[in-house]
Amino acid sequence: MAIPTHAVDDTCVQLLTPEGERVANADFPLDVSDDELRALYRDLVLVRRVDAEATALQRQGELGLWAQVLGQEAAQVGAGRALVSGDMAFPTYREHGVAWCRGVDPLAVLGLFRGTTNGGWSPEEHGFAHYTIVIGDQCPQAVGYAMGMQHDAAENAAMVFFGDGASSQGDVNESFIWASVFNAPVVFFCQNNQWAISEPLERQTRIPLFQRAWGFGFPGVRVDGNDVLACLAVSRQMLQRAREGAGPALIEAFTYRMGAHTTSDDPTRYRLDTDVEAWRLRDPLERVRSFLHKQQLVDDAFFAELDDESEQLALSLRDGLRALPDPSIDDLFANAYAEPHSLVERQHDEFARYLAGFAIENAP
Amino acid sequence: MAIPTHAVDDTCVQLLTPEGERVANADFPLDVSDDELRALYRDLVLVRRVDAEATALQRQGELGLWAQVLGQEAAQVGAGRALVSGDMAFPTYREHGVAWCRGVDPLAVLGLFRGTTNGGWSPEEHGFAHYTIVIGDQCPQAVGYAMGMQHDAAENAAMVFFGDGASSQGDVNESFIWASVFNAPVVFFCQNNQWAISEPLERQTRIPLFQRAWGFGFPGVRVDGNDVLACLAVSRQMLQRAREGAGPALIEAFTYRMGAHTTSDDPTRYRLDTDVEAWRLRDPLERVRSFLHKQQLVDDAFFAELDDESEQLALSLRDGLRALPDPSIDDLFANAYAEPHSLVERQHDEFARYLAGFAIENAP
Amino acid sequence: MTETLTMGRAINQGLRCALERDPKTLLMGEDIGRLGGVFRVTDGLQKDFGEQRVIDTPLAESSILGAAIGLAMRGYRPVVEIQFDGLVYVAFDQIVSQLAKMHARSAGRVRMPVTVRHPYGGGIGAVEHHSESPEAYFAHTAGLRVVTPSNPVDAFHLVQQAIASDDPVVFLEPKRRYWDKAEVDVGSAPGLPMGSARVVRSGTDVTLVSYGPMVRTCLEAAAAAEGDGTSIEVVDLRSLAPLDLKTVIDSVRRTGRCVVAHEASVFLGMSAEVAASVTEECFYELESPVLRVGGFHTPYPPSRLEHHYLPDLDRVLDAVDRSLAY
Amino acid sequence: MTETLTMGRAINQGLRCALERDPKTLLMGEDIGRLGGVFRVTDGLQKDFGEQRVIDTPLAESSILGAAIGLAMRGYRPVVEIQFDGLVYVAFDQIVSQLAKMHARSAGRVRMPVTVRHPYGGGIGAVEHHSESPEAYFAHTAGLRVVTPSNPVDAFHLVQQAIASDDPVVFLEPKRRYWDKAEVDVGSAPGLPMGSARVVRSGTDVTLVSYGPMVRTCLEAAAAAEGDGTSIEVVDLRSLAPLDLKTVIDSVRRTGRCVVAHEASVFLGMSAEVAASVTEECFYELESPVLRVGGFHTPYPPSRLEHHYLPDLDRVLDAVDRSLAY
Ligand SMILES: Cc1ncc(C[n+]2csc(CCOP(=O)(O)OP(=O)(O)O)c2C)c(N)n1
Ligand SMILES: Cc1ncc(C[n+]2csc(CCOP(=O)(O)OP(=O)(O)O)c2C)c(N)n1
Ligand SMILES: [Mg+2]
Ligand SMILES: [Mg+2]
Repeated sequence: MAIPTHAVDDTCVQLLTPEGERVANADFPLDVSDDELRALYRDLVLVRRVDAEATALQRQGELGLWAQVLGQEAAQVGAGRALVSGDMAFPTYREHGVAWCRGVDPLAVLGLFRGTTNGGWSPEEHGFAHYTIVIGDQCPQAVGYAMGMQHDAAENAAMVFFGDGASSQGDVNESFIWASVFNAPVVFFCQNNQWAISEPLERQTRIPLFQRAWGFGFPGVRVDGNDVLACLAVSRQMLQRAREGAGPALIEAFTYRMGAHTTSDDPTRYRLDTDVEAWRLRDPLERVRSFLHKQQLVDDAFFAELDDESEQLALSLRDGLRALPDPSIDDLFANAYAEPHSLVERQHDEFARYLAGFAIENAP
Repeated sequence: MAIPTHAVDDTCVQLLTPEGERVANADFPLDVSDDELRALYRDLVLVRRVDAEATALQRQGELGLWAQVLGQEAAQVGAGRALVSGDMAFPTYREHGVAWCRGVDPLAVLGLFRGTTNGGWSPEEHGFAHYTIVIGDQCPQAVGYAMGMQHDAAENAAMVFFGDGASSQGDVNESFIWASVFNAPVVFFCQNNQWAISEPLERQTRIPLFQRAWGFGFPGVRVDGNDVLACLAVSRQMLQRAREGAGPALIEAFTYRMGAHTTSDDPTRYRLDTDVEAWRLRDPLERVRSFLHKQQLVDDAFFAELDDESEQLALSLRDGLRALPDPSIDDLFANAYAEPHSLVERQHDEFARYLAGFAIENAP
Repeated sequence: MTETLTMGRAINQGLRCALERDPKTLLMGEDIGRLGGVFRVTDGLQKDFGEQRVIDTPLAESSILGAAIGLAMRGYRPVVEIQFDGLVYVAFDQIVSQLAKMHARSAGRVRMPVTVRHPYGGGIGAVEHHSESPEAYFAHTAGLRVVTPSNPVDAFHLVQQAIASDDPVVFLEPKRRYWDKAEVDVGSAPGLPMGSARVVRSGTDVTLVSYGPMVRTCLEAAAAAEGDGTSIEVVDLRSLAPLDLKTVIDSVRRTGRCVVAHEASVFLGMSAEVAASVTEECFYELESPVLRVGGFHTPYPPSRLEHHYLPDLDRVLDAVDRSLAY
Repeated sequence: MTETLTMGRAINQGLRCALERDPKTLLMGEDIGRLGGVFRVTDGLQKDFGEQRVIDTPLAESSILGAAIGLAMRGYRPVVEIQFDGLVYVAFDQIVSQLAKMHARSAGRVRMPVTVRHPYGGGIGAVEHHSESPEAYFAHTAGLRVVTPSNPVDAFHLVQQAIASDDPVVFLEPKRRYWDKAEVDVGSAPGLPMGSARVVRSGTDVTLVSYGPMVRTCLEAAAAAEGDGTSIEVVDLRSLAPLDLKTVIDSVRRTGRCVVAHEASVFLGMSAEVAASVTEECFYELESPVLRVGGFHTPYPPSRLEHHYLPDLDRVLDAVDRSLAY
């Protein structure tokens, strides 16, 4: 059961080199204003800050777990900023950058990892579904949602996120079929960070992942996942295509998970530091920073202000997190069903009586 | 949710035209002796006869159901005769032709549809797994079995059968991934008979099915499924490739389900008689017959003998079927587990006592 | 507006009413369109409501559920058909991990008005995987509701109530009763809320609890027992989750004895729950332990053996006798 | 050869013994190789037995089971790991429709010596889907065996017995007890067959039945109750399917009372089956109905609420008190 080795084809759409040089791509032109460029950089910085802060808070015991987005900020901000109002994103558990772009309060995301909630925001309000932890389950849901958009004749699209590991799940592949057969307005956004916990990409595929789409009859594109401009350009185009009725597409954002899988993981068991180092040179923030600098689109004040904003954000997260109320047992009973449920009501009553019993016992 | 129409690409490997002309194909040469040709024709005729007889027996109430193979004999005999000793086939519920080639007693197959058994033969003895009714479940099993062959360093391959409809199942697509990643010696044999009960091919894919393999990194080939020589040639080559360690392949046998889905189905509700008529002109038996004839490889005696053999077979099926013993309740209890099971034993005892109670009640 | 309808037709009529009532109601499944479903339960609906509302799907049950969940998030009210009981396991993850948990996960923000219909149970001489009784899996799953009719009238109303519910409902159709007939007033309002059981025959000696396909068997058993002077009260649960315990308990308090019958394996079958909760509530009223009649703990047998596997009138009466003999 | 082992290590040692004993034994799962599993239960095994016998698989649970079935047909003895309880539903169809039914289908010709291991239960502050208790689904499924250890010694032996069994066995690992320690004699033979329960503490007033993670809680409850003069006998089921009813019943006959505790929803949970069968067998000996303590019929809550969801010592004792008060 030896695994055949294969050369990874890493040609991919790039609009900004790791050195911060803008390159043109005839297939994926991108019109972006200076303001937008600065805004993208701000997103990247703040998303990274949220991530770093959450990681620290986990170490301090304030979160049960944290799934770092470190290294994948460009992929997520590029995709997230390509979505427009009325679009719907379906995330995994690592889409903190997309959540940010969709206006979800980072605290709501942190609440998931603190254990105060399993949801925490309104999918409808933000165009951002709940985090999905069972790998791949969100994909057929996104297709269903997109079928609904089609049915409503809405000019919108759904975008569904998943990882390289997830590409092996039956549900993910079924969703390719449905999207294709129903020509649903859905864009599949695969962040190939080259690891599924401890398993390398080769354990999930022997050809580049974007080529998976070829087997299902829709376009697949690989994009430099550490290049926010390329991710934005490709996502915009594929989303627009979908909104206009041209059907699904698969985007593979080729990137790298700089952090551990989660704070519970120990990547030293399975990967080399030198790999991580090599990818550090392709950092998604650095290249934008250096581009903005070289193009003189920013000055020191910009960075100083952003630093400030970032500090404020971190502070508000720390404070906000500790202030997050614990969920109540009443909510648990109340939310199991939308309509009255005799068994749950009985259990609720009994448990309330049981708790009240303690109160009486402990009464002076 | 309109479905985009698309032109079906029906170029495919053909070695014998519907008119019975032998054509060459540089990629898939076939060396086949006159004896083999006659044997293949015999297989086709007898498989068809089993199928016809079973259909008749179902109408007479002797079978609960029958899934006709009519029209798909060439695909199955071509594939079935490409398998060698030590290979393992994983069928669906319609592989009566493959069963035939693997030496499974047709009565054992009929027993499944009569309800005397859910199995009925030894997979190991015949290199032919049990019929699988839950669509697609056999595919990961075939890959697992092939991984076992690899592990044993056996120079054999597994071949797994499934339909066009099945190609939409998660498990089937997962099995493509596993086969590819582990380079397992397994050949996927998809009989695209263009219908999944009432659903046309377009409901499962918008591109030709053999191209699915492209998305998973192994070869896909379409073959004329009504051409036994082409099916044999392509299957042989792909199986040999797999046995030699070159990994999986997908064969799409493009064919047509001439009968109903099963005897419970009413195809007049969803398809046109004219379609069926068009396909009758591409009958898998006729072209071999006409080829054998033209090439003077057979004489009238050959056909007469085959008719006789066919009659005998039908007769033995009819008699054998009625003589098939019903399963016993003791077997039911005995076979639930391989090792003693206290609950099953208790239930068995209780039920035996219960039945004995009737005997006593009814005693004179 | 009374019509004589088989259970299959009654469900068909119920689906039709639901489609007429709410444009957000959609049907999805395999072969439900032109073919009208393998049991013809959706016969004619695609013709009348179009391919946009009665959707033949790819052959992939997990995605049927997944897509239904997405459509529900989008404001639709999907009714999905799984072709047979033994094929629903392919979709189990989407049902248990997603459909059942979404409302709680979202703290009530996202509703899942999805109905999952499928035939279940044995007795029609089918091949493997086509005679399963998976109801306990669903009933044990918090977040789901599970209902099953035993007759055309209930079938007509219950399916509409299931669709109207803002919770996910597994609607189990007792396939060997698809051809049972009854007078159905298709203009009438449902007689009972979705979650309630019904005493379908009054009696005084023992309470016989059942649901779905076994209700008719139990009624036949009760009729036969009457000749022997035994008066059996038959309760049709109708809702398996939640259970209408009150109706069952009221009956057991009157009779002092209880037998529960179903096709599924008794080990952790619905009868285990009924027995456990009835005993807890009626400990002092019970003259004998709650007895259970059901499938053996073996995979469903080949069909030539199913008459032995399925509890029949005699096995039900044997349990009644044992209950009375205590 | 006695070593102090955590339950996680004890299972690791058990797996190691099984790999040493039989070259046909294979391990498969996600992250079980280099990483040694997310709980390190397979730590070091790939290093010592190679990538051919300890196989990291693609991220696809249904195929993990499917491949294991194929390997079993080929004569292997696969032990598969599903990373967490809430992820096993993806593989439910292969487990229920194939793994459980193959032996019966083939009339005994094909054996399925497959062990499905996974952690289960709550209490570790995990995210959604990582605290589920799916045992009732498996226990209800004819064709499967289900076992679960409550301590390192049983864990060490039971996992080997599960692997040695020619039937498919679901081996459930109580994850919040992975770090519990005990002296394990890794050279010893198992004290009990796989299918048997054990009285883990003797008592006279009430029988407290549990399994897996809740056994320790029950032992703590029994210790606490002793102070109040209540003598609780604690039975560790160890095997959930089949149940060792005899051990439970013998105990209940002695005490006359029975409480069953587990984490899963009580509605159709294991306690329903224990209650139903114990009542049937001990109808005249029971002084009070069998009482059940367990999870509520809600999806598992966010972890900051799990201390309320999980039955703790107080809730167990409350049930014991109610049982005694009858
Ligand atoms: C169905 C399922 N199987 C296994 C897991 C456990 N698990 C969580 S994340 C993960 C790896 C996912 O890898 P990938 O899809 O590449 O996403 P990434 O974590 O790299 O972003 C695994 C195996 C799960 N959550 N769901
Ligand atoms: C998982 C599953 N879903 C649905 C079915 C019901 N069913 C039986 S055969 C069939 C169509 C299969 O079509 P295809 O794979 O093309 O094979 P064919 O019958 O045409 O040979 C369906 C939907 C099933 N057996 N299993
Ligand atoms: Mg990854
Ligand atoms: Mg077909």
